[in-house]
Amino acid sequence: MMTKDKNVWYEKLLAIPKPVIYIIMFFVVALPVLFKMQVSTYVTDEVQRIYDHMEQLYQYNQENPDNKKAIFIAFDYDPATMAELDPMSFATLRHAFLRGIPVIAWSGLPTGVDLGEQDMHLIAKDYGAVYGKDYVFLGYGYPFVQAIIALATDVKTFFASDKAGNDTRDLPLLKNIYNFNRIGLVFSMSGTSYPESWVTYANGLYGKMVVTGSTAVSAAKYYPFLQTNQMVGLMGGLKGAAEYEQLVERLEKELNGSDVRAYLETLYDGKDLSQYNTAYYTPEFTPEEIQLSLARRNTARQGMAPQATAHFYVIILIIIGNIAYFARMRNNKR
Amino acid sequence: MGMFLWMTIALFLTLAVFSFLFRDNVIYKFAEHLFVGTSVGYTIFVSYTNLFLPRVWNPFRRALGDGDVLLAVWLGLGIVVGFLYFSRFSQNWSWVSRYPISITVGYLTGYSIIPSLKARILSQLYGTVVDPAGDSLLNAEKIGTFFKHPTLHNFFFEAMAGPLLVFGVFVVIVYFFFSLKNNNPVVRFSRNPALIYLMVAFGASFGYTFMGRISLFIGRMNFIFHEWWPIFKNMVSG
Amino acid sequence: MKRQLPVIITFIFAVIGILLQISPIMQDRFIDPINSWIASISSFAVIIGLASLVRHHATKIRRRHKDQFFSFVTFTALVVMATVSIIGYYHPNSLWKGFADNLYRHIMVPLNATMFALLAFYISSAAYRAFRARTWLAGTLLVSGFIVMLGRVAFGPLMIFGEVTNWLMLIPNTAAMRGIMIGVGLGMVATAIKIMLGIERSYLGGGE
Amino acid sequence: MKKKILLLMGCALFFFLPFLSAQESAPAEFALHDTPNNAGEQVELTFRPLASPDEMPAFLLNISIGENPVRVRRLVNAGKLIILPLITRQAGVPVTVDVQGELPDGSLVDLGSVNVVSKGEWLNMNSMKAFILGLLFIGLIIFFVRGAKRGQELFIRKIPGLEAIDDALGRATEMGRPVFYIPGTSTMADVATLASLNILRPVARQVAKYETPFSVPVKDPIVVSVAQDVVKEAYMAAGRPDLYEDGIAYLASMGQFDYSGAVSGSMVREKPATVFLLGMFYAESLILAETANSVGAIQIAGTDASSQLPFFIAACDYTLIGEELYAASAYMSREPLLLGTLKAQDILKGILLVVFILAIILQLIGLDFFMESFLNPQW
Repeated sequence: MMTKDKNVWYEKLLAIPKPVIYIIMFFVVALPVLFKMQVSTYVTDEVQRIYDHMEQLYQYNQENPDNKKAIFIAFDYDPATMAELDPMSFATLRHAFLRGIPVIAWSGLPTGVDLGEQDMHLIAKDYGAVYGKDYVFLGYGYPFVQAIIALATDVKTFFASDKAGNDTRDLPLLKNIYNFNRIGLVFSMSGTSYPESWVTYANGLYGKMVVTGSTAVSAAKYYPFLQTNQMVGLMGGLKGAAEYEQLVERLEKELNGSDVRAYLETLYDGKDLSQYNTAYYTPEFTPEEIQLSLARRNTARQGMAPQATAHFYVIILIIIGNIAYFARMRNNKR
Repeated sequence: MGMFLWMTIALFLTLAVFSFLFRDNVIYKFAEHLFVGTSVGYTIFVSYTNLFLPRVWNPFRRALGDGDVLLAVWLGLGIVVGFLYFSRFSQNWSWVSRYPISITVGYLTGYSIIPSLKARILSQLYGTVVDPAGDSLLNAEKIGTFFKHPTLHNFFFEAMAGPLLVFGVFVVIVYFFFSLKNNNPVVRFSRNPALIYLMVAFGASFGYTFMGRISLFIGRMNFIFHEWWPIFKNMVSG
Repeated sequence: MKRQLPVIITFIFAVIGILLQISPIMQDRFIDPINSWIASISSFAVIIGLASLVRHHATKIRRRHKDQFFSFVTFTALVVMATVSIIGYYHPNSLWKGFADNLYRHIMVPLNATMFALLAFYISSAAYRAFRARTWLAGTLLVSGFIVMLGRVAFGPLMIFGEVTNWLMLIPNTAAMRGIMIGVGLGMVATAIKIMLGIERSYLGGGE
Repeated sequence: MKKKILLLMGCALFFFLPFLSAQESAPAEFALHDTPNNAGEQVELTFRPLASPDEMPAFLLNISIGENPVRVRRLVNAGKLIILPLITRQAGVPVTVDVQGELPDGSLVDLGSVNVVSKGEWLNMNSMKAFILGLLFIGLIIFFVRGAKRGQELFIRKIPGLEAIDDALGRATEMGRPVFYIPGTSTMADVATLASLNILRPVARQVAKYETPFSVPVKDPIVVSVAQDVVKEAYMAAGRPDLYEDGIAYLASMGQFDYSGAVSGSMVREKPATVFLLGMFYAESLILAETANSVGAIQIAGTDASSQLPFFIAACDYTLIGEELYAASAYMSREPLLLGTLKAQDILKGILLVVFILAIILQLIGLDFFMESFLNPQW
C-alpha cells in the first residue's frame, strides 16, 4: 500500500464531502420544481382509456339528460400514500366536474374518510359544483362487501346519512342515482389490495367497469386485470397521475379558456350563491386559494421531472465513485 | 394574513431542519427541541383521547352505569394495574412495575405465536412449493414455453423464475444455520449463492425505495415554491 | 414475589393469548376485556416515558448545561401542545380547537415531513459511499441497485432496465426476503416461547 | 389455471343453457352455510345462476337475519358463482333467504328458500397446524434447554460483526469519546427489542469497565425502564456502580421523526466513536446510520426488519442480518439456556427444510397430499 496522495484527482472524487453532495442534490431537485419543469409524458394506453370512458359517459349524459349516469370514487387510501394518490383523485374529480358528471364517493379506510371529503370539496370549489346536487360523499364504506352490495339496490338504505350528517333521502342527487344501474365507472384509488376486491365484486357481480389508481409499487400486480378487461384503466404512481392530469388540463383549457386564474377569479361572479352551503366551502376565492388551486393542477407532472433528475444525479454519483475507485486500484497495483 | 403567518412558521421550521444537513446550529437545535416538545405533548393528547377515554375510562363508567359489576371490577382492575407503573418513581418498590410489563409482554407474545407460524413460516414455505394459482413453481410447462419461444423474456420470467426462486429461498435459509460448522459441505456450497441473493435483494430494494424518498423532498420543495412563495409574492405586491 | 410472580403472570397471559388465537368463540367473548387492560397499561406507560423525558431535561437545566435554554423550549412546547389540544377536544367550536389544529398542521406536520425528507439526502450520500465495487459482493449490491435505479425512471430504449427491475424485484428479491422472513419467523416464535416458559427474562430488567 | 377452467366451464354453461333449460332445470343453485372457524358472526350464501341472462336478467334475494326486517338484494345475472357473506353478529341467529327470479318482463317467479342458524366454533381448525407446530417447537426447546443445563456442549458458529464489538468499544475508549446504544424504536413486545437488550447487557458491562461515557436514547416508555435496569445491573456486575446514573438510558422522544431528530442532534454534539443500532427500525434507520457516519463513528447495526436491512448494509460498517441478531444475543450472553433454544431452532428449521424439499419432489410427481397436509396453513 503506497502512501495516499490527497491531491490526485481520484482521491478527491472518492472523498466528495457530504455537504457538496447535499447541495447539488438540493439544486437538482429544487430547480425543476422552481422552474416548473414538466416532463411531457406520452400518454399510455391504460390512462387514455380512462379518459375515453369518461368522455363516453359525458356523451351518454348529453343524449340522456334526464337519465344521467354518475361515476363512483372510492378513496381507499390514507395520508401515508397521499402524495401519489391525491393527484389522481384531483384529476378524476376535475374531469367529472368539468363534464358535469355526478360523483358519488366514499372511503373504505377509516383514516381516509376526512381526506376524501376534503379532496372533494376542494376540487368542487374550482368548478362551483354543489354538494348534494353534483357530488355526494357518503362516509366510511364498511363492512366493505356489504357496502358494495348495497350499491346494487339502494345505497340510501346502507347509508342513512352522509359524512356531513345529511339524511341521504334529502340529497337530490341520490333521488335519481342510487345504485349501479346509473353508475358508469367505478374508481378505486388505493395503495392496498382494495382494487382487487372492487374487481371481484363490482366487476364480477355487476359487470361494472373498474378503474384503478394505485401507488407505483403495487401497480405491477394489476396489469393482469387489464389484460382480461376486468379493469378498464389503470393509473400507476405519479406517472399515471401525470398523464391523466395532462389530458384533463388540455380539456379544461379547451372548455374554460387558457387563463385559469381569470376563470377562477370570476367563477362566482353573478352566480346564485344561496345554493352553496358554506359548511362545505365558501363560494369565493382569496388570492392565496387561487395560488394553491393553480399549483394543485399539476402536482403530479411537476413531481416527475425532479424525480428523474434526482435518479440520474445519483446514478452519475455512483459512476464517478466507481471510476475513481478503479483508478486508485490501478495506480496502487503499479 | 393569519394563514400566511402560520405558513411562514412552517417554512422557517422546514428550513431549520434542512440546515442540519450542513452542520448543527442554533436554529436546528431550536426546531429539534420544539419538535420533541410538541410531539410528546401530542402523544399525551392522543393517548388520553384515543386510548384512555374510549377504551378504558368510558367503558368503565358505562359498566358502572349499567350495573355490570363484573365488567366494572375487571376494567377497574385494569386501571389499577396501569397505576402500578407509578412504582417506578420509588427506589424500593420499582419492581412492582414488572407486573404490568409482564402482562403486556406475556399477552402480546402469546398472541403472536400462531400468526407468526402461519404467516411467516407455513404460508411462505407453501407459497414456495406452488404459486397462488396452484401450479408448481418447478413447472415443466413453463420451461416448455421457453423451448417453444426461446426469448430472453421467456427464459427469465417463465422458465427460470420458479426454479431460481425455490433455490434462492433454500440457500438463504441454509445460510442462517448457526449450529453447523463452516466447513459443512451444504453450508459451504450454499454460502456464496446465498450471499449473492442477499446482496442482489438489498441492492434492488435500496434502488426501489429511492423514488419514494425523493418524493418526500419534492413535497417539501412544492410547499416552499408553490404554496408559500406565491402567497408571499401576492402579499408584497398588493 | 419480585421475580417468580411476574414470570408466572407472563405464562398465564401468554396462554390466554394462544387460546384467543385458536378459539373463535373465546376470542369473540374475551378479546375486548383483555384489550382494555392492554390499553390501560399503555396509556399509563406514557406517563412513565414523560417522567423520563422531564428528568432528562430537568437535569440539563439544573446542571446549567449550555443548552438549558432549549430544554425550556421543549417544556413549553410540550405543555402548550398538550393543554391546547385537550381543551380543544372538549370545546370543538372554540378558538382553542383552531389553535390546536394550526399547531398540528403548521408545526408538527412540516417538522415531521421535513425530517422524513432528509432521507432523500442521506440515501444519496449512502449510495455514493456504499455502491463501489470493492469486493465482488459489494459489486453485486452495486449492479442490482444501479439497474433498479435506472429501471425506475427508464424511458425509450432504456425500458429494458424496467423489465430487468421487475425481474429483480420478483425473483431474487422475493427469494432472499422470504428466506430471511422464514428464519426471522422461527426466531420470533422461539423467543416468544422462551418468554412464555420463563427462560428469557431480560424484559423484566436486572435485579434479583 | 383453476380459474381458467372455471371460466371455461362458465362459458360452456352459458352457451349450452338454452338447450338445458328445455329440460326444465332450476334457474339457479343456491345454498346457505354457516361459515366455519368463526364465532358465528356470519353465514355464507353461495349462489350460482344457471338460467341465461336473457331468460332471467336478475334475481331478488329476500334476506331475513334474526329479528331484523327483511332486506331485498338484487343480483344481476352475470352467470358466475357468487359467495355472499351475511353478517349475523352473533351465534344462534336464524337466517332465511327467499330467492325470486326476475323475468325480462319484470314479473317474479319464486325459486324457493334456504335457511340456516349461525353457530360458533370453539376451535379454529385453520390455526391447528400452526398450533401443533408450536407444540413441537416447545417440546424441542425444553429438550435442548435441559441438555444445555446438564452441561452439554453446544456449538455455534462465529457471527461476523460480533468480534468487531470489542474493537469498537476499545476504539471509543482510546479516543475518549462516548458510545451510543440505540435499542431500536419499537416496543417491549417486539422480539428484536428483547434481543437488543440482551446484547446491551455485555456491552454496558464492557463500557463500565473501560469507563467510557455511555448513552442509551430510547423511544418507547416501557423499554426505557427496562433498559435502565439492564444498564444498572451491568454497571454493578462490572464493579462500577459509582459510574451509573439513571440518565444513561433516557427517553429521547416518543414519535418516530422527533426521536431521530433528537438522537441525530445529540450524536452531532457529543460525537460518539461507536454507535450501536440494534433492534427493530423503521424509516428512521438511515437517518441514524448516516448521521453516525458523518461524525466518524463506527456503526454496528442489526435488525430483523427486512425493509431496513438494505440501508444498514449500505451505510453501516457491520450489519447483523435478520436472525443473526437473535443468534448474537445468545452468542454474546453465552447463557446455556439461550444457546439451547438456538439449537432447537436450527433443528426445527432443518425439519421444515426437509419437509419443504419432500413437498416439492412429491408435488412434482403429482402427490399433492403431502404439501397440502404439512405446509398448507389451512386445515
